[in-house]
Amino acid sequence: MDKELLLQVKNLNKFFLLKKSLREKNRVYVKAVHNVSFDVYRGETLGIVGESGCGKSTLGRSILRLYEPTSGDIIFNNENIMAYDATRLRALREDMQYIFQDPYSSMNPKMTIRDIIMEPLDNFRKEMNVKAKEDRVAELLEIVGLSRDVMNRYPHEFSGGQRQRIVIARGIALNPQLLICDESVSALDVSVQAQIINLLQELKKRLNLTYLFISHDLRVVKFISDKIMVLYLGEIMEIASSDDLFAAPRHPYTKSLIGSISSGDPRAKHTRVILEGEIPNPMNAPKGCPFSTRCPIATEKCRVEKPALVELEPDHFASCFYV
Amino acid sequence: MKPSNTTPGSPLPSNKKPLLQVKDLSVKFRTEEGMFFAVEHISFDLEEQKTLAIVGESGSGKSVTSLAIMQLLAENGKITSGEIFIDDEDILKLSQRQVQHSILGKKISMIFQEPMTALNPILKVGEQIMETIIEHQGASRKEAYAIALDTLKQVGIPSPEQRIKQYPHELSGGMRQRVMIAMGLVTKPKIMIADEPTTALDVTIEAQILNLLENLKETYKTAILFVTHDLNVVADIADDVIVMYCGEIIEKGPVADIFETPRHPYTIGLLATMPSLDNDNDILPTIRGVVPNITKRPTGCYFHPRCDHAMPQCAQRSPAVFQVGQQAVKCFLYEQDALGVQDGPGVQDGPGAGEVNHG
Amino acid sequence: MLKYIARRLLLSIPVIIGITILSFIIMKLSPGDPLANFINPSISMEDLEISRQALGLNDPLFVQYFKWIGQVVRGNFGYTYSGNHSISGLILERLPNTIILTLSAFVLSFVLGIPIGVIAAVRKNTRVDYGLTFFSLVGVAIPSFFFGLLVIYFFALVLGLFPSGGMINIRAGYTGYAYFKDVLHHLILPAIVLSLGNIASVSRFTRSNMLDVLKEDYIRTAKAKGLRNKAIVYKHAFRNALIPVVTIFGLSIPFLFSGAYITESIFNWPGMGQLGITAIQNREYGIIMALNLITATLVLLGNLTSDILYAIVDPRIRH
Amino acid sequence: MTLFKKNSFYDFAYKRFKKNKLAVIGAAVTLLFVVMAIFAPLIAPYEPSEFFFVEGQNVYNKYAPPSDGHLLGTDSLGRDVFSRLIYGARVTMMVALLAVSISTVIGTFIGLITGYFGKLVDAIFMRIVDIVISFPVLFLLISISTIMKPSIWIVIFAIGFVSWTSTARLVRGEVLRVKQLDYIVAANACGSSSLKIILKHILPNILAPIMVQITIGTAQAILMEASLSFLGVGVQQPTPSWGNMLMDAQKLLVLRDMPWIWIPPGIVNLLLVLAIYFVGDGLRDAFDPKQ
Repeated sequence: MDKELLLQVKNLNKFFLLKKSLREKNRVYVKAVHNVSFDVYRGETLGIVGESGCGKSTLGRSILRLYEPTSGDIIFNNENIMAYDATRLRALREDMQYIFQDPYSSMNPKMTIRDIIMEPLDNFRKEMNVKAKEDRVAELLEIVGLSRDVMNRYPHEFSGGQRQRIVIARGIALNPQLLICDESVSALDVSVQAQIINLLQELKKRLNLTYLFISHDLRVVKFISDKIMVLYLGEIMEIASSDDLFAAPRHPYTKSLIGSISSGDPRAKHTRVILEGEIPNPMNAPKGCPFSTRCPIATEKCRVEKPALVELEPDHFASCFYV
Repeated sequence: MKPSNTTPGSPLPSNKKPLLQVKDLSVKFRTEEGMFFAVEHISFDLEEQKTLAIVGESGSGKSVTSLAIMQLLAENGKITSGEIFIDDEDILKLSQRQVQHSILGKKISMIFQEPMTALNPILKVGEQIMETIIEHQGASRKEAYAIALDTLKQVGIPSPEQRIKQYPHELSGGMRQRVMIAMGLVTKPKIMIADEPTTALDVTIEAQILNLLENLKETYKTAILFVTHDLNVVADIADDVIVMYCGEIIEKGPVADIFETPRHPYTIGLLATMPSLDNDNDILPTIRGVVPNITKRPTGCYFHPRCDHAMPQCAQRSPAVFQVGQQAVKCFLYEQDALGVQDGPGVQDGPGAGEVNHG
Repeated sequence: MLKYIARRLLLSIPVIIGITILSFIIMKLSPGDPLANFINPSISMEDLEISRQALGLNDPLFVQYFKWIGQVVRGNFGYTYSGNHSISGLILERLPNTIILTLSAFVLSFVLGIPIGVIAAVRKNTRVDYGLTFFSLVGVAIPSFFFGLLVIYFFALVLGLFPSGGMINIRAGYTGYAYFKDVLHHLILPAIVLSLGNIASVSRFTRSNMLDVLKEDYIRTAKAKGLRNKAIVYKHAFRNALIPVVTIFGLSIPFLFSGAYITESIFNWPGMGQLGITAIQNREYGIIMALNLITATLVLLGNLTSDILYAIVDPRIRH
Repeated sequence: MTLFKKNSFYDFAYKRFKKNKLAVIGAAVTLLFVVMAIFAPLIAPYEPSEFFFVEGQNVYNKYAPPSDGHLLGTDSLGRDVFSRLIYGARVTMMVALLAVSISTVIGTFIGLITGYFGKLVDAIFMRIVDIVISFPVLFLLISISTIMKPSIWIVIFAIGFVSWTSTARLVRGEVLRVKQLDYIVAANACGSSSLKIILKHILPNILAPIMVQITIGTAQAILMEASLSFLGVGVQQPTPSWGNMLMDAQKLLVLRDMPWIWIPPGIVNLLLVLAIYFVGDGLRDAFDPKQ
């Protein structure tokens, strides 16, 4: 199978200025996304996993340029969208969509479901008349497993899972190529979470979608992704295919992360690996390897020097001196 | 064993006296559309040094149960029936002052999900720990300070001499939860309720806190009522499990039995929907439909509209509770074969985990 | 903390400048020529022009502004048209009286307003709450001049308990403690009238803050610890509810100065407000502008104090 | 019957409002005053500026106590107090409503712009707000009224231009709160323009607090107008206003012996403002079910 490159992120940086100062050296930045590069092929799901403050949501939003990246290149369909002006950027929204974590706050509570799903159509399908748009909304609702009767109702009349379906309907309204799902199932109950995961899987096949799936939940990411990227304090620790990553994690952080989740089996109690210490405040991120403060195998070198992301095996990258 | 209308006491025959006994507890909530049950006729026991997990999805009444025990229900919530025994004393019969004086913080303490909002932002953490000691043990400030410092050490807070003088916002999420735990343990209560204590935390921190709770349970000889939605956490920490759905206990039993042979179709479905690390299917098993809103619960068994094994009677009346082995199940499927018979929809030949309503 | 104060001070510099510019513009927009009042029919146009030059009235506006500001910084606000009194002298004479009145009202508003709000919140949805809430609403809704007149009518004219106006009994010529007692006797009614609206808003604000705080998670934690109600309400809830109340320390200062205009004129209290009213009647723009500038500055200082206090009581800002 | 689209936010708010007795009474009283203001010529027995004479003499019937002919007596110029009271409602409401319209439009506009675009625009406008609020409202009003010849229009504009700051601060705060919600980012992500986001997503979601602010602002404008008129720099004689009807009460004689001249306008003023506050509180509770 020929793999077609859809998205290429090169050395992406997003720094937030935290303390203003006239002198550059006095300014304090939070490096939310630091030198991140990766490729996504069409039809693939890339899982982005990490703990709070690892920059996974910032990364997702920066790719859409909802946040303006500090530097780097984002090449989408062979075009560098960093060079886009506001108009072209808006046009790009047709091809890239975003689905949020909280289905309760991602819909305008004063709008009906019809208007919510119709909004992208209003923006991009000016040639469609109201009737055609309404038909499209009904079609979308059916695709996500809701009936067209819900059109005139308001978001608060739905449960979390139903809302997430509506949000997904809005997300696929323009037939995007790339869907960025930012913790899209995290706020849902377990039984509903499974429904939505299945829906996403089904849509991916049906509409030939490519996903960036951002989550803190390793199980979910493992289930849904073809390839997984592990972030820590804004930097890539490891990228590998989903199977490789879980079968043979290379980076000590990935190892502890996988070890720290429960087996889900009461007979196998106390098998969790306890990673000591806490995630450093991103404001005072360590100089060398960001994981060096907690890493069981860290040496002096790790504390002063940043390891590069190296390809250990085909398509398996990690950034650690000791792998 | 004869079916009873309410959930029976401990499923485990035991000569230990339960520390906490909840009998036939019901809680109603007033909404704009009227009064509704948030918790209906639930009963359970918590024994010394055991961890009992209450697991359920949102709206299952698991948090309401724990708040009702602490008598911390919101203004629109009310206990409408039932008894709550702590040390053979029905605390619902005590005055508010008596509960404050001799129960809360002394015999039973509680830790919450969001350590950020659960700590008072303008009081130093030391003060917040000390006040409980001073209130319940009549200690002097100096004594209280020493105890607080010691407890902070116990919960693994580095350089407690400095932390004790800090405000909650100066601590990380994990440290704050440790402070909460220290606050709950400082008076050495026999019972601790932990309401989703790790839900707001990162995975690596969650592992630390769960580990800490297990260790402290040994040191302090505390029984824990652990409220959570996360079955993985339950598998790790619980001795016994209560599964709640729509304000009712639908299944109850030792953790190993529940995970190995779940009986209630809801429990079966719930366990099956968890994505597991070694399952590589394309599609997850699911439970169809959604949890009904508190104001729109169906008749009969609350689960029947979502249940693949629903029978006509399920829509008409609420099933009784049947004892199957160590487990108590509130489902008609076990009516005939109550008491230890294995041919219900168990994993072996019934609606096994893998078969639950794909897609 | 020091940095925070410094930042606040820095931010108030443009505001001070803005205040003086606005004051200056209003003064310049005032109708009529400041010299018009002195026009002696015998003075020739040439002489008038010379005095205009002398007074700098022909300079470009910004030059006039800087000259004026130069004077103002030295505390010189010029002279009145009629009688040629020094404006700063007039104001200085009145300023203490206004401060006595507003300060008493300020203290009253918080000493009464905060407890009323706390009691109403703790007794939420009881008769006590409804009564206090209704009282607060009436306090906010009643026109202060009408309330002042009612108070004079009942307490001074009908019951004869208090004097109907003025600050001292001039004829008695009291000194020392008797003087103090006499001022206090005159002060009670106007201070009540001036503070009523403020008591009402402070209590409403305190009540709603208290109610918000009582719903916070940490109150639930305090209850779970088995603390007494008193400790829950005062140690945990009240202290948190008080933090936003500090912000209205500053906001109530302009409110009280505004109110002083009316209260002073109804009660013949010899303060700046009364001076202002007379100035309006006599079109003494110099006085009006000086009053504006002084009060605006006082208000700014009040807001600044209030911000700093806020930072002191709230550890989240302090750090 | 519902006034609003079923299950919409306003439908729920309306239902909650209807349950609040005080708010409903407040709304009814306010409506009564509105009707009184609109139909003043039909209700008032006389013209507001009509002078009455002592029967058979060429002398004004000044300070006449209440009687059948003059329900609330006459004032210092022999005019019917009752009729002036009713026409006064007209003046009061017109001033208040127009002033509030001005302050709401300015305040909302500035609040939206500063809150949404932030940065320099925000910094500049917020300093301007700081400057304006540093002047006690009445001081500013008096200054404005002294510069320009007092008239109803000056009063309206003065109140409007002085009181926009609270609306602007409120709107700015609300915009900042709403702006960070996911549905705003979502609207941006599906290609909606800034104008559309402001008008379709932000404004409808901050309308509730603005409506509460309008109500409270109206009550405050009524009080400001009354104070100005009472001090003689607001609505001028012979136009009746509840504020200037009380001017006479500054005379000890009137205050002590002729309560009919000053108590009724004071009472109606209090009643109307109180009623509007009840409505405002009711709206706030109806819009915010958490309370």
